[in-house]
Amino acid sequence: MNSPVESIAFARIAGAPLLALPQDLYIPPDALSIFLETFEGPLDLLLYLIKRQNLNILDISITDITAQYLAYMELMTALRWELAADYLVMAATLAELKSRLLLPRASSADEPTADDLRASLIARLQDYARFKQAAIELDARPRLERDLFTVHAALPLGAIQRKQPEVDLHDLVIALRDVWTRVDHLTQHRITRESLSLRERMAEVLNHLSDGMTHHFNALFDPREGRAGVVVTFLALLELLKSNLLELLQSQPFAPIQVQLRTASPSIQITVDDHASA
Amino acid sequence: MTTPPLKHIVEAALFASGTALTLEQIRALFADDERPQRDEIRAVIAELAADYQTRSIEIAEIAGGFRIQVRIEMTPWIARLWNERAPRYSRALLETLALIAYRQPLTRSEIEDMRGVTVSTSIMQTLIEREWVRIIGHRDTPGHPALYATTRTFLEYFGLRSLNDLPKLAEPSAPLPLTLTPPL
Amino acid sequence: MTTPPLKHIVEAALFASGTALTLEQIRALFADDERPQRDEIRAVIAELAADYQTRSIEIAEIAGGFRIQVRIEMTPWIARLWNERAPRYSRALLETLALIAYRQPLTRSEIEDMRGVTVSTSIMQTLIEREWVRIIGHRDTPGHPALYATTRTFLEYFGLRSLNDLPKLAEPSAPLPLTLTPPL
Repeated sequence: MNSPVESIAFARIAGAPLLALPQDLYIPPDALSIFLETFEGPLDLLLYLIKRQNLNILDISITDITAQYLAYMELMTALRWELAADYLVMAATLAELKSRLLLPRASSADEPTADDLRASLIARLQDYARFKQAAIELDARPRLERDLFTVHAALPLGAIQRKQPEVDLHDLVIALRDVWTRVDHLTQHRITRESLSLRERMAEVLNHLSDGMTHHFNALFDPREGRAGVVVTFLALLELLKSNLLELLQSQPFAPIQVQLRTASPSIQITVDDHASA
Repeated sequence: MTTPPLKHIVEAALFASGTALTLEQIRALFADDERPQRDEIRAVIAELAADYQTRSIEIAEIAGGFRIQVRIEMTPWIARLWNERAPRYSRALLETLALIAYRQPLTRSEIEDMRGVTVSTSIMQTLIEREWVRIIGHRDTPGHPALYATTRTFLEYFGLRSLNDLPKLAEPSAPLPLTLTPPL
Repeated sequence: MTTPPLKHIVEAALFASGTALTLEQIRALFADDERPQRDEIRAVIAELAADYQTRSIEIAEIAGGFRIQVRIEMTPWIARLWNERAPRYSRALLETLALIAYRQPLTRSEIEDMRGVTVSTSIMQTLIEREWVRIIGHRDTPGHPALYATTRTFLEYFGLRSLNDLPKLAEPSAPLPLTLTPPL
């Protein structure tokens, strides 16, 4: 099997080459969000892989699709860990299926055969594809607020006293407390501007590299900051690469990646704020 | 004061209500001794629909009832009344909603099985808050998970006469729809 | 698609809005190069008023604007539409109102960011019709979104002398995610 990393190099999204790791770490700025948001889950990713090869679901090669799936997963895992659980289950299913296909076992009546497993995966994919399409059609229907508006004639003044719901201040306070609780809950999973600013991080990275030496790629990340911190640092590196302030070095494939300032320009003076948000 | 014609009362009720009214809801507006038959109401609604042919509005049969709505050709101007974009909904939310609409009633974990991912709490919360989806009972299995189904508001919002009016699902054997992921 | 006649657009706007629209509000629905004169709008409103002579509705001039309202003869029947006990407000509406009260002025999308779910147009309409909330201006950002704030009627209803009288509440411990909320 190809190494996952090598397979990623050939990945394409919407027909455009997406990644060429590790020879060149450049990722188009919107690629990250495409990865984070394009796929609604493992079934969606599988459908995409199948579609990309113009294959009919019924003709898929489990071996190929498993290899590609694992390659994508590797990348997604690196970018957003919380996706991993759902995707891991599928990875396990695929690996199991593949091993059964490769190593026929003595048939046992109560164990599903590789063909059964393959058929059930295909059925799931077909089912998912139908509902994915149904969702697109539902979204396209003319709907209230966006495409259709109902009429509302007013009532003659004073003629009808419409009964209005009563609310007391206490209800309002409770409602607000609910929002605050939710905000608290949500923020734990979010990168907020205040705590982890991308621009601030770009400045820190530049500062870190300002000694002119090469640094280990990994050393730029601080695991204590958690996933959000890693992602922000990663984004900061991409932004800096895009604006030609950094360069990446790698002596040979799979060797540790080194980072240094682009030597020609002592451009640390560039104010990071001038950087247009991509 | 003379009683206005039935047609006027029905029209006024549809104008004032703003949502779809069923024949029974319209009948309930009348005192017992003057209550019209369903067929009479149907007849005046058909007359109104004909009257509106040359106007900016139309009568639509929605969610088992009737409502008056602005013709869709007017949308570009009318949408500016609110000076705000209409809410957009994510694919995850729409897929969840489609599953509930076609497969109801079903539990959250059944939705998750079909989609292959965890359904976020905020999606279920949005669906329930919009009153598109509600809990109609609990499955008689361990944990008694809630069963979700769509509501009349869902039909009204998406302009459906009934659940039978939902677009037919593609055949399982059909080739994969070529629609790629919608642009982000 | 051809542009519908001015009369249709004006009629549709009055029907969809439900509240009085001023001539300027109607003019704002049109692009700069197609914007009608005030007199032209007045003329089509007069035509509409004549059309409605034989219908269940009429055009009323109120507070410097125009609105379509049900004729008073219809009220005995229409009143029964709301015969039942007053409905209760949804949690979504109360949360929206609370956020506006405590965080005003703010835009609809800021409310959506904090609540984590979208806010329907009908909630904003209800709050405005109840005269608890009004638009006090527009934020100077792309799209010029409306800024909402509470009204004097709001203070009176809740028995508050001023907004400072609102019960104090602990703020969320983390900063509010004002920009990074993914669309639902």
